[in-house]
Amino acid sequence: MSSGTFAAYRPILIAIAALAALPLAVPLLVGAGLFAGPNTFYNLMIFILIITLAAQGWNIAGGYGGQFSFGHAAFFGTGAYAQAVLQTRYGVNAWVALPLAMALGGLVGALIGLLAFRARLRGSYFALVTLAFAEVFRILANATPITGGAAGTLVPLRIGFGQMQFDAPAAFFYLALAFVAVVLILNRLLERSRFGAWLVAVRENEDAARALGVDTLTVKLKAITLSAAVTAVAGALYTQKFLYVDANIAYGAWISVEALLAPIVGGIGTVFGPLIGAVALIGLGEAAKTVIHAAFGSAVPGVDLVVYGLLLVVVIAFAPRGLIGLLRTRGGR
Amino acid sequence: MLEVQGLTKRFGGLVAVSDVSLTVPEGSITGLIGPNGAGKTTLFTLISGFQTPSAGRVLFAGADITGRTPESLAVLGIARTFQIVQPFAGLSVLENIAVGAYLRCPHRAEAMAHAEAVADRVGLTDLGRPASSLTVAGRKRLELARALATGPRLLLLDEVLAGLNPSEIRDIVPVIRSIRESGVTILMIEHVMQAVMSLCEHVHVLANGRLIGAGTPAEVVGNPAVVEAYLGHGAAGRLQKGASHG
Amino acid sequence: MTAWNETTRRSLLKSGAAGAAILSAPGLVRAQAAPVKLGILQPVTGALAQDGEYGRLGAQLAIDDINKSGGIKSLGGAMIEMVFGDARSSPEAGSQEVEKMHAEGVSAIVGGFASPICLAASQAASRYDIAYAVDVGVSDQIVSRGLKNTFRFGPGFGAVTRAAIDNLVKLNDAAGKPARTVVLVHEDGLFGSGLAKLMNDRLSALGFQILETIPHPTPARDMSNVALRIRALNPDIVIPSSYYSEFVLLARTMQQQRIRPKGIYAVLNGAASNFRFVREFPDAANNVMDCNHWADPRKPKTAELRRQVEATGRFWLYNVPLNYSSVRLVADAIERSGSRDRIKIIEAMATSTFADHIMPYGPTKFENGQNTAAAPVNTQVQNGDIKVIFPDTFADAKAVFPVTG
Amino acid sequence: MFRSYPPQIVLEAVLNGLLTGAVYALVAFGLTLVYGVLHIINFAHGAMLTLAMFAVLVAHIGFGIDPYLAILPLTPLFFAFGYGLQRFVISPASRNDDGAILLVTLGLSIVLENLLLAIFRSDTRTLTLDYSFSVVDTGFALLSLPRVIGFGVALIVAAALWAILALTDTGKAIRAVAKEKLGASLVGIDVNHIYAVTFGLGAATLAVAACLLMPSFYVNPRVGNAFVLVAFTVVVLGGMGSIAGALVGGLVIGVVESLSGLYLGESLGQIGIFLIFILVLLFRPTGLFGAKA
Repeated sequence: MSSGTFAAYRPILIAIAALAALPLAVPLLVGAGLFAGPNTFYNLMIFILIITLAAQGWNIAGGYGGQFSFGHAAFFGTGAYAQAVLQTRYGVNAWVALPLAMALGGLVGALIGLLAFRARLRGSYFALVTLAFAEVFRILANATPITGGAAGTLVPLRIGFGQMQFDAPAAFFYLALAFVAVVLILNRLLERSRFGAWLVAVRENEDAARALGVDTLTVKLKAITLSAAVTAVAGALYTQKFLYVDANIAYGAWISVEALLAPIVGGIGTVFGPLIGAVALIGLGEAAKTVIHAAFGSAVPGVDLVVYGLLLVVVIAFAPRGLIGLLRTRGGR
Repeated sequence: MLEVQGLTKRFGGLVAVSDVSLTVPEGSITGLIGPNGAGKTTLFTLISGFQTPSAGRVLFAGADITGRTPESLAVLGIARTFQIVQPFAGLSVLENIAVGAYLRCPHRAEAMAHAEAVADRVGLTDLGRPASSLTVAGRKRLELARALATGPRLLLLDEVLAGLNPSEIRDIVPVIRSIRESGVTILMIEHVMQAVMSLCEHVHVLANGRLIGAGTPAEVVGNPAVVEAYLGHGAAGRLQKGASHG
Repeated sequence: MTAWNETTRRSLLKSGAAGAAILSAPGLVRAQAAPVKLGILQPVTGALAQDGEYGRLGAQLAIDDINKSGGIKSLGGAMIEMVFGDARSSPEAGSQEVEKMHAEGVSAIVGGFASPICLAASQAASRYDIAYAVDVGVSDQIVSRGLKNTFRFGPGFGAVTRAAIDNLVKLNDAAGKPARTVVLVHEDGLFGSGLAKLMNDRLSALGFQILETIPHPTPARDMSNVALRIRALNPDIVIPSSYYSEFVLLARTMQQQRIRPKGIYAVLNGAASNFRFVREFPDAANNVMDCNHWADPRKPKTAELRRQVEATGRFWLYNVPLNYSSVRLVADAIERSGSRDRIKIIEAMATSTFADHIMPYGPTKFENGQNTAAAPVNTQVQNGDIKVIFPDTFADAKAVFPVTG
Repeated sequence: MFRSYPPQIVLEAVLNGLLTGAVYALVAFGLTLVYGVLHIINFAHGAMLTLAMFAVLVAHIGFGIDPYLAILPLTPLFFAFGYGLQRFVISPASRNDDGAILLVTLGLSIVLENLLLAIFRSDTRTLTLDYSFSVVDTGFALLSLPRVIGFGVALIVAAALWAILALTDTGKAIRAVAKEKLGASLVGIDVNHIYAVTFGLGAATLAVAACLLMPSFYVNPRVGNAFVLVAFTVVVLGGMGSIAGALVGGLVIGVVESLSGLYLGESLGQIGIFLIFILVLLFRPTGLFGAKA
């Protein structure tokens, strides 16, 4: 049994090790012309990892639990604003602010979950109510003084480990990777736990789950809380990376879309789905931009995004169970 | 074990279950039969907590459980199967059963071991395949296995034999009997009379939401009111005539 | 990290053998000088695509002009090569483009347009000591962070608001104080809200009565109710600060509802300084005033540039002269530093007294990255043209105020 | 905080709300129809509206066709476009799987928006027509003529959609598929065809909406986004799948937005819409006109 346990985590450990070793390959990647320079690589990877984390959060409630949210911006934004406001207004250290941001995000998740799940909202109805909450947050954040209103909140640039601001981009890469790695392992733990089994049962069939003794309300609430907390960490990391948030960044629809897009493209309800999806989507967007730019110049705007959109449709058409499904099918042959 | 007292359920003006009282003795296999639309499944949903009755009470092991949620009833030891099987289609057979097993075994290793044991008991093999790939008979067994994995004291079976061919029925009847022998009380809705005759000690007959007869299977089959409920007014008389001629 | 930087630098040098030769031996013949790479960052897709497009146009025109007149002479006539980056209307895409520009070896970066993009991009550029010239980005946070590499050529909204208020008072005094009551209409984002707050504080102190402050979202689907409230309040002056589309809706509705205040005095408004608006809504646009970025009408280059822009079927927007001038400012710094070295360019920027731009500022003077010489002007739509009415030094027309009839 | 307004202002605000609400309803018809039948949220709805508005622009500038006359060619054109899109792109690419449809429509919206950006560039354009500034003088209020026409046509479109659904064989098939896809396919209805027809109807209503909007609104490659969220609200309020619900929902939302804008300010007033949205979802998720789930 214990060898079985290790086997379950082996791919994750390998993936984490591979990601951690990626910087070693940077000269090759740059040499091959895939990246203009090492920091281009790091900057892109950091953004991919932040989106991965937001998507991993979404995947807990949406992928494993089947509770499709269109409003994970509500959690991302709470994390991002908490990280910024706690530092600038209350003088909290960045490392202390991060767990607080996570907790606040989780709290918001629990509250929205409580309202939505008690009202027995499912499917599109749940999706739309989360979307509406995110919009309300966006409008409020744009108008309230504590968030800096429309001017947003700027975190002062003070490079130093104590401020969670690093001179070397690789440091932030490893910080973001550490969070992604923890959630990868957490997801596998979840898959192999009672809570995880019940969560999936809720996704598959709520009535059948209830008949088997699953307290579906509690399970869903726990899931959305955990989901929100993870996505809030992504928001907090965004703040630390860009040192500025405003209402459209924090609570904008863009992040809700990214958070759900990555797992669906990668493989919904799987450990690696969000990571694979985020790498593919953002990588694809960057690649389209670079290739189109190199081939046709940048005189006509939007062509790269047209290509990106078409590729997205093609990926869906040929990878019904997400890219991870595609990998598995190919591997099986 | 289970006692239903004056249970009534109205949907708007329609009375689906009307003043039904019955008892299921501990350790028995009790049958619930009746024509389609008689309210059998509604009665099950009331007992298992999926709907709250308009009137009446449900007692389990002497305690009033009326209006309690299905999940809390499962914890108390009441498990049910669904007439229309509801497998977790995205999961493997073993994972399906494990969901039930987790109720009493919080840890994965125990739950998996328990699930495998239950699968073995109901005769399910090849546990790694997706539940969606099972045949009808396989799905019925899975439904049964999942419920059984929750470690129930009372099992509510809603037409587990429907849709099976005679040889499949022959295979599954001993399984149900062995479940009872392990100490689980069973209340089953069933249309396959041959199985009811061989399994049940006691049978209740429901028609138009009302209890119209009860007794041993043999007594019930001989009850003209029951025959009429199934075959229409006057059928009992015609049948008897036919019997005397034949 | 240093190892990687070293590698990049080396591979960059290798990538152009001619470039390497020039670097090691400056002063070779002009034709062989390697180009100076200049990063142009604009959001040409997404919500801000319109502004980004015009910003890029201005930068392109400046680069063409510089190259036509012999490039950077102190670098052996090196041409300027545009390294364009689409900021996709988001800060993270903006900073990613800065990383790419760094890897491509740009000497400086111009642009950003929106404040959030400018904030993120200039910060990313600061890691590599790349001079970053903000083209528009009016948030005063941009120049309050102590970043040595960040310069803003145009005025921030603090300066714009001050000028707008001063000029309004002058305008009103000159006309015999016909106006006393004001309604503020503003978009609820960074610039509109910031302006409204400052306006509210100062205008009251100057004896104006603010009847109401009406924020609206962008995009707004309907401005009828705003018009309705203006009609009910019947102010002497309406001060709108909105993006293009919303002001078009408002102006159109006001015309329909026959709301004619003594003046529409826009501040940093997207439409009142846009010839598309003037052409498509000549009646609604007529006599609308705007306190905004605007090119100096008396410089011959302004008219020439405007003709060039209009010849391509585009309209004359402030993004064009601002970017044109910002690029020329950076080119001047490179010229004076005589170097591609980023630090030297930053130093040259900081001490810049550049006057050969087409904005109505006079020579630049940077304090903490802000060009203290920068100021907005007041324009007014007069009979199908946009004229400068304030300050007098740059004016090419007299103000029509109060508007009658 | 609350300011009191003379009754006339309030009345005018209500009228404005009704006129705007009619446009919301027009945009929401397609969304609610597609939701009701395919049970999916069409993310490309906003981009399709933008496309239709550019089509009106091209018809006017390129061919001199008045926006109102453009209804005649554009409605069938967009029906065909919507039909083809669903039949030959969305359905095959998504295999009618919910999650996949979401992504495919999202992908299409990115393609459409940026295609329009590449072709027409980012400028905001408006049409100036003889009647753009015409008003209907009701005696107590001046109402914009194009908006009044929009209101009337919205009612006609609602009636036409209702008639199509209630009276024609195709309409009956659509309703059958909406209720029970499997059952409908068993009785010989070509479900894929019905899906495509529904999508086509949705696109056709967008074409009408675009023709009515252009005389009083503007167009740029992102303009459709302004209407999508509010159209969702209308659909939820009216009950997903209900045409009458979308009409009433649109008008209600229009009036609520108008009044909350009047009293809370246009910015914060937007919260009014979303709060209603949330409250409806929490307490009556089937909407005003939705059948009980």
